[in-house]
Amino acid sequence: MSERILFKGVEAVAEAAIKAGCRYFFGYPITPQNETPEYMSKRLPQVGGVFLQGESETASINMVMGASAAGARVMTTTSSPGFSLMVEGISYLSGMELPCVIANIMRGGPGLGNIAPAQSDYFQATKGGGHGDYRNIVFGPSTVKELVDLTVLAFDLADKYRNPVVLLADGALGQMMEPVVLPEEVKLENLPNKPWALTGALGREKNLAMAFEMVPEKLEEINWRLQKKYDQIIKEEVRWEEYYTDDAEYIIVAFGTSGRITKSAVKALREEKVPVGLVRPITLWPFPYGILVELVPQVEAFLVVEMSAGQMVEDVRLAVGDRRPVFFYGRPGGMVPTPKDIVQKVKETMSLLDF
Amino acid sequence: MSERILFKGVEAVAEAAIKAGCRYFFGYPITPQNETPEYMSKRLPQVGGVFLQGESETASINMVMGASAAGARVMTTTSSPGFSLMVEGISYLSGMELPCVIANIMRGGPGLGNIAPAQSDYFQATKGGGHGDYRNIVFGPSTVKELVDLTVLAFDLADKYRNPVVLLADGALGQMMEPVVLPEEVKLENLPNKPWALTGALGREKNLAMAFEMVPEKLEEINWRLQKKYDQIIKEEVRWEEYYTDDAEYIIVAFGTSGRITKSAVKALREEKVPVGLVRPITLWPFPYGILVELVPQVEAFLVVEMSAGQMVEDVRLAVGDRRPVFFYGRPGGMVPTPKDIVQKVKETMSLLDF
Amino acid sequence: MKTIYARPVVMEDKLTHYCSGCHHGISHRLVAEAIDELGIQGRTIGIAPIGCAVFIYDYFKLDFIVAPHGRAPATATGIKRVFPDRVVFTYQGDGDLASIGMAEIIHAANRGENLTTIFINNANYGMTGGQMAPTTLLGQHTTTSPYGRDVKREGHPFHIAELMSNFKGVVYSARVATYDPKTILASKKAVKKAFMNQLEGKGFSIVEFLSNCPTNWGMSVVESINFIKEKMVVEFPLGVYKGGEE
Amino acid sequence: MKTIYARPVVMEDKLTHYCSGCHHGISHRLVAEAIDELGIQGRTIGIAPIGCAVFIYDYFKLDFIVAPHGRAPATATGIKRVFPDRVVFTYQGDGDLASIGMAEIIHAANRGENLTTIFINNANYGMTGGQMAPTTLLGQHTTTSPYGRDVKREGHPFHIAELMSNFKGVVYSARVATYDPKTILASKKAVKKAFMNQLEGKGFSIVEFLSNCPTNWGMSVVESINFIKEKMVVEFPLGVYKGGEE
Amino acid sequence: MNYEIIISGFGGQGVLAFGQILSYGALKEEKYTTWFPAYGPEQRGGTAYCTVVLGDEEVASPISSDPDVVVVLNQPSLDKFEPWLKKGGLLLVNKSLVTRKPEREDIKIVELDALTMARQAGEERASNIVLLGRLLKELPILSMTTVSEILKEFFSHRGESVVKANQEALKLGWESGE
Amino acid sequence: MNYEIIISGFGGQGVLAFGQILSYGALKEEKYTTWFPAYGPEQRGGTAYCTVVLGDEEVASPISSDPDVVVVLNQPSLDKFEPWLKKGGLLLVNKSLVTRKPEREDIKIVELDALTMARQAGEERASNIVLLGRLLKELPILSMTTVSEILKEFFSHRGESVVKANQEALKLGWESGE
Amino acid sequence: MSKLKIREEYCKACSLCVEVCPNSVLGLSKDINSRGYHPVELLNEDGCISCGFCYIVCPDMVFDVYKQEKSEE
Amino acid sequence: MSKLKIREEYCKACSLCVEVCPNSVLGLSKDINSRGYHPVELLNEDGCISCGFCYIVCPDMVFDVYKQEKSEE
Ligand SMILES: Cc1ncc(C[n+]2csc(CCOP(=O)(O)OP(=O)(O)O)c2C)c(N)n1
Ligand SMILES: Cc1ncc(C[n+]2csc(CCOP(=O)(O)OP(=O)(O)O)c2C)c(N)n1
Ligand code: SF4
Ligand code: SF4
Ligand code: SF4
Ligand code: SF4
Ligand code: SF4
Ligand code: SF4
Ligand SMILES: [Mg+2]
Ligand SMILES: [Mg+2]
Repeated sequence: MSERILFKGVEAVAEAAIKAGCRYFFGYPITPQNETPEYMSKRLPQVGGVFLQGESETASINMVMGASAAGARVMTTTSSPGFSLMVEGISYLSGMELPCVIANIMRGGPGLGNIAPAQSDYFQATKGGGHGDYRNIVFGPSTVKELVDLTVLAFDLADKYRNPVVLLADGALGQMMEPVVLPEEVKLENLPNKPWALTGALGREKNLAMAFEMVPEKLEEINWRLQKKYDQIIKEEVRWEEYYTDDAEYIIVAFGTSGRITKSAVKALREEKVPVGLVRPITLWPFPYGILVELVPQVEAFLVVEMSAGQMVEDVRLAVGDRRPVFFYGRPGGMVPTPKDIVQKVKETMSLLDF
Repeated sequence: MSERILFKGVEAVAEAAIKAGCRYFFGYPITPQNETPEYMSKRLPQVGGVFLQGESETASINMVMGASAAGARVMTTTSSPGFSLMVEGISYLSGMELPCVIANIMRGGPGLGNIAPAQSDYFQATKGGGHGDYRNIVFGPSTVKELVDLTVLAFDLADKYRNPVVLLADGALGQMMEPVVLPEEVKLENLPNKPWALTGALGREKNLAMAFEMVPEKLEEINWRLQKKYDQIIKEEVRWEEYYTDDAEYIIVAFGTSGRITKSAVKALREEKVPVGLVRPITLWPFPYGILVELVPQVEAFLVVEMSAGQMVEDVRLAVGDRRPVFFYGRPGGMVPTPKDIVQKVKETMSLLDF
Repeated sequence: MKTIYARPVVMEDKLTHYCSGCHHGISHRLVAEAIDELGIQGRTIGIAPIGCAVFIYDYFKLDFIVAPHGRAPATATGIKRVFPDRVVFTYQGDGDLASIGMAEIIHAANRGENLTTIFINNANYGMTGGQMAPTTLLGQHTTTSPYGRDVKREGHPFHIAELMSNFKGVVYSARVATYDPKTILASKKAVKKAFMNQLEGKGFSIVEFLSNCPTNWGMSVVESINFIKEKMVVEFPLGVYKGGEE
Repeated sequence: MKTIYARPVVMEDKLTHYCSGCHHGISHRLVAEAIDELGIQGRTIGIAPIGCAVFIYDYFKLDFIVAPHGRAPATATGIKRVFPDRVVFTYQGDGDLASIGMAEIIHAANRGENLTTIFINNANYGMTGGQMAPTTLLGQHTTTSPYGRDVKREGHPFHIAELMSNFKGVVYSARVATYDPKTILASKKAVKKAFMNQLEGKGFSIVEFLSNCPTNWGMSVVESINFIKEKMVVEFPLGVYKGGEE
Repeated sequence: MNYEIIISGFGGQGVLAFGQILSYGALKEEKYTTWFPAYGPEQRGGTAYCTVVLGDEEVASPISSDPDVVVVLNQPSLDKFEPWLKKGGLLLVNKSLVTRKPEREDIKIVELDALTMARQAGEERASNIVLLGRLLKELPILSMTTVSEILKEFFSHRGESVVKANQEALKLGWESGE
Repeated sequence: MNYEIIISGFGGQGVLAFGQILSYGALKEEKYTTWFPAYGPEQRGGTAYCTVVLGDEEVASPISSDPDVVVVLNQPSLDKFEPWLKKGGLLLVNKSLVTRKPEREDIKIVELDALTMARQAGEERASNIVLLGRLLKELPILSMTTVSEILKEFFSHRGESVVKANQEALKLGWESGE
Repeated sequence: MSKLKIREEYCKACSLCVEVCPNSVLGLSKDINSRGYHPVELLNEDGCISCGFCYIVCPDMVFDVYKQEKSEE
Repeated sequence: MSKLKIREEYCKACSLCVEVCPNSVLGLSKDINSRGYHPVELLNEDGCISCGFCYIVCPDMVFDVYKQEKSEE
């Protein structure tokens, strides 16, 4: 086993990317993720890579597009307003089927908002911030360790499916330090072959990267092909963690930072013999509807905890329907719920149900 | 009654805006809505207004922000990729509570896609293309007449709620011509008073327009205030049309162009005594969940028809839950379903159900 | 028989979609001739703009990417940083480069990205039906300047070749035209130079073409050529603004 | 006792959030003095940037809007087009104006929008912790140019005052500094001129301030002032680049 | 009842104008109507077409997959739209640019040498209007007076002689069915 | 068992470093740990604080509303965090910059004139480390050896004398509890 | 073999070549190509001096131009 | 009334005024303001010539500067 190192989230994501073979980074400063580009600006030149600060998030995502089209593993990171500036590019990247990894270290919104941790870009990441029928794989890491692991996986899945992958974390995870074990660095020569890449059409047919088809019949076909890919991803890539769900009669659903905080709440409640459990979606898209559906029979109620005014709760409602009450506890604007807050909310809602 | 005039959708929206007192237009060309800025560039100077072609959609939405902050009725129009470039600004506008009207005349996506009619920006418009917890009122007009009426209403509601309002139409509605009766032109002096506007702090406390609050506790409060406003809008502004729903045992849900096409399908099916009906959401946000819930008991199944790979269908499923099957018929990439297509889909799905 | 002129090898044998008499086709061919003559077909990568030339990928036997409107220089930067030894060029219209893409072109130029940019100034937005461009002449009527471009409302036309020559990262900036054999042959030299600079690792090169758009100008092809000769050249003088020495 | 200097009336009586010795405060005061002296407090509207000066709205008794990062010139345009008789100004940092907002500032300038822009060049991104800006000097170490800005990778520093002077719509473009009483008094004239031009309906005016950022430069206040005097002024010569005559 | 009419031909043959004239006529006669162009890539160079619905019912679908009338001005249009025509519908063919005979037997077919008739009316470009005249003769969708007035408004900016020629073309078309 | 520790003071008093040193120590002792700073607007000028969780269980919540230990280096911190402390928890107070006495009676309170002791150790800025030393004495969360080594790594870039002074401060803090 | 190879199908009848030909040996044909244009034609083979102006100005790459080698004369 | 009004609470002790004062009559106080800074103080009222340099360079608008009117002298 490799060494454990204490790492800040936003630096760990950078080092993990390098371990995954990422050699190109284009991004624009924004709190609370400045340490990622800063780290990359130091490290990439050391490993023969390129760090370039784009003149904006718009430029950065389009630089990512170029590097990805050239076949490289490439990444950008940003925070909420910056992600909004990238959605045109992300729609293009998705349509072009270009792999890349984009981290959004979310902060309070809307607008300039503030720099405190938030989860209010869930809709934007999972339902299409950009235009058109596209989907990105969206991970919701909850610890620095998981952030590292998912970063590596993100690069692999991006290449596998030729699709952008979004790491949807928040300022709390970004700014915290935790011990991690870094993965082995992949050998660049072992990275997937990309026959579609733009390398210069030497001795082969030309390659085109575009999200463009004037003939509706053909663009429809392209869209159905994309949808088929998305269906495959739904089938194969759904990930979640269960915590005390076995005998739970009350399920909390929460991801990322609020997910791990909820764990403490569940532990505390279990100590009081309250039969709660946690489902923590790891992939936010594809969303783990299935496990929630499975749990419905054994469960009296669901509670969704988000650092937002309520977004993922829609997906939980989609899974649960009207078969069980779905409560919501949200803290928008950069507030982080405490385990105590959550415990209280659970008790409150349980009392409504005569638990 | 005023005169009926034959109007192209994308020109009608412009003239309706002028009738509603809009004197400022900032926008960037993009097919299939070029006629709107073109029309405005001709007409606005005639009525003492200002047309300015922004250097981009990004600039345009920020010009809109300025004019709106100054208290003017102001509008921009665009199509899908352009809307993506506006979402940062829209998140700001929403957070600042600045009224404005934004039309997205949707085209095939993702990416550059094509210029044919589509409805695949439903998620983007209704669930937040931008970051943070915000909502815009979203209208889905289906005829040029309705486009005119909703444009006027859009300006009124924007001012009433101090919120951006989105007109979500598609290239088909934009490019078609239909007779309309234009509303009376409002007198500018009768427009709502805006004490919050930036006019120069002469003899009063200064006014600030911003979507910014560093202290999480305060930003949370702002967010809950916004949510309260959204709740009020949900209570007061949901709009939809019902067509043959009274005795329907099978309900099709479709909006905008696919909504009106579905009407023809319903008519045809009714002629064959098939008991179908149509619910056509007019506000896409707030979505008319209520009517669908009400219809569940009388209905065997729902079918959602969209010019996309399936987006509004999620909202229908949210309303219907698992109580009834919700089928989907979609045409992404710029394809327009015909009444015949829809009739066939209805029959197909009915046969599954042993209707 | 000796071949004097033949369709460039790097071009596909295809009918273009351009309107009759549109100069985009000439600029395409000049790019193709440069690629042929420099023998760089197998290592050249193009970035298509959003504009009438969006289909350029269809006419060249080259790898191509269609970048979002205005962002070609950023996309090109991404490719070039991965493959410093490939030849990367953007081909952009005046709406694409000088309006929505202003930040991207200026920053790529200022960074001295080792790229070549072909810039088509046809004083309007061709693809979307003739709206005003940053390069539209004062008084020129377009579909969004129906009363003529007014300096008070829209300012003066942008002079890209001159603007670019301000940046130290730019090694070559020239404005050319293609309205007769002489100007076309001069343009050819400029294009070749712009590619050669890249091969020599010198930095950013740009060639601005004064181009026509008979369709949206509402002119015959001949009238459109006269418009360039009589009006555009006056506002936008031809010449090498940077890097002409040697 | 006669009042020689007093806190400008248009300023709120408030402690600023700026770091000790940061020149942003001086620039603020110069703007305030111009507004006081021109008697335009009741009809002036400000656009705050995203950057350390985002809080500027807190320090002035003026209507203010906080525009998205870099978009202040577009927002200002929107306001000014509604109220041509109000005085509208933007106050922007070098990340805001010269990086992400390059397209907006250039287009506003080229249109000759009748606006005033105060541009704070402190050679880095102050608010986000000292990253490289387009104006960062060659060799300067920042958190995203840890090995020093390299002309090969990042190009030369941007010269905004010079660049702006290229546009016909710009009537005034000057670069000033605030490192001693003399430069401050000269700056004051420049700021006033930039506002007077607007009052006279002349067009776009911009004043570039060479400013310090002791915090992120990792310097004492005195060192930061020496850096401006010894390094920045050499790269960015002070002076009036346009509109200095009369 | 509503009529659903598809008009199709090369860009430049005036198929969009044909449709607009119908819609303006409907407006004048206080009917409901929708004019819907195929504005896609077909526009440049290739085949252009539009759908007009008009009649006394509010228009639901602006497009049709089984129109009552199809007017084709060139060969590709015949190939594309002949199969769409509703049983018993009317197919109006511009023989001048169509090389083959229509194949269906369950429809009414009218073929016209519209180009020759247009020349006869003094305006080469008025083939579309010739066909329009014949359409009015075949089906009572609008009155000749209405359409004649519309032509006047529609072409007035191109001068009186063009208006006259088009009105003549309309008449020739009508009379060809007598 | 895990300890949840909040350290709070002015920016510049080394509260973030205090926490990091704990976390590095935990790492060295192969414990689980999380260091979480309040990185909001408090950073500039105002009060800064961080939460450290460490122990032998995987860390769930990185924040705590009822910490086991609260270390306060200035008055506002005492006001803010005294009420949070878990019943029976440890409140460590830097008397040098705190003007009032803690009020709760259900907790253990340790007050230290950390500034004076830091000066004594030869490094004015080492108040935080003095408090750290005492914390280790009060609770067996980490060994002195571990932390002493961490200090060496942590301050090595500032020279040996700074390291030594901090190690001394640590010791003085520890000894103050003997 | 002719001095000009003419890709008639690509010609859009813009006349640029016709106007520029120094010997006026090009004209537009009465025929129509499949895109509906009257394509260019070489009216007088002998008059063509293989100067290539037509190639140079043609936006549609309709021409290849050949010259009789000395030996062929 | 003093020649200087000093808003001590606003002072951030940057010393810019101290360095620029031609008569060196400004210094930083031993006291601490509520933001933790040693604020500026006028060490010698008489030495102040009301030149205003301190006002001019102060980024925090700490000063107002007054001058004795002739009549007051
Ligand atoms: C983000 C975005 N905005 C707008 C458009 C629509 N659009 C397509 S091409 C174009 C302008 C084309 O003009 P130009 O760049 O001058 O090229 P030309 O056609 O004149 O050669 C525009 C605005 C788009 N595709 N994407
Ligand atoms: C779209 C977007 N991108 C990035 C940021 C983060 N951000 C805030 S201020 C700033 C740069 C500030 O630098 P500058 O404009 O030079 O102002 P200074 O603080 O140096 O005065 C950045 C990148 C943001 N708020 N929004
Ligand atoms: S629209 Fe203009 S620029 Fe585009 S192909 Fe036609 S003539 Fe050329
Ligand atoms: S970070 Fe720099 S620019 Fe910002 S307030 Fe501090 S010194 Fe001034
Ligand atoms: S080669 Fe010269 S002479 Fe011959 S046809 Fe062409 S232009 Fe005319
Ligand atoms: S220049 Fe080319 S396209 Fe034009 S007429 Fe001549 S051959 Fe045809
Ligand atoms: S006014 Fe002049 S002399 Fe008096 S304290 Fe200020 S700088 Fe010194
Ligand atoms: S210049 Fe101002 S802030 Fe600085 S020390 Fe003097 S009074 Fe204080
Ligand atoms: Mg153009
Ligand atoms: Mg700066």
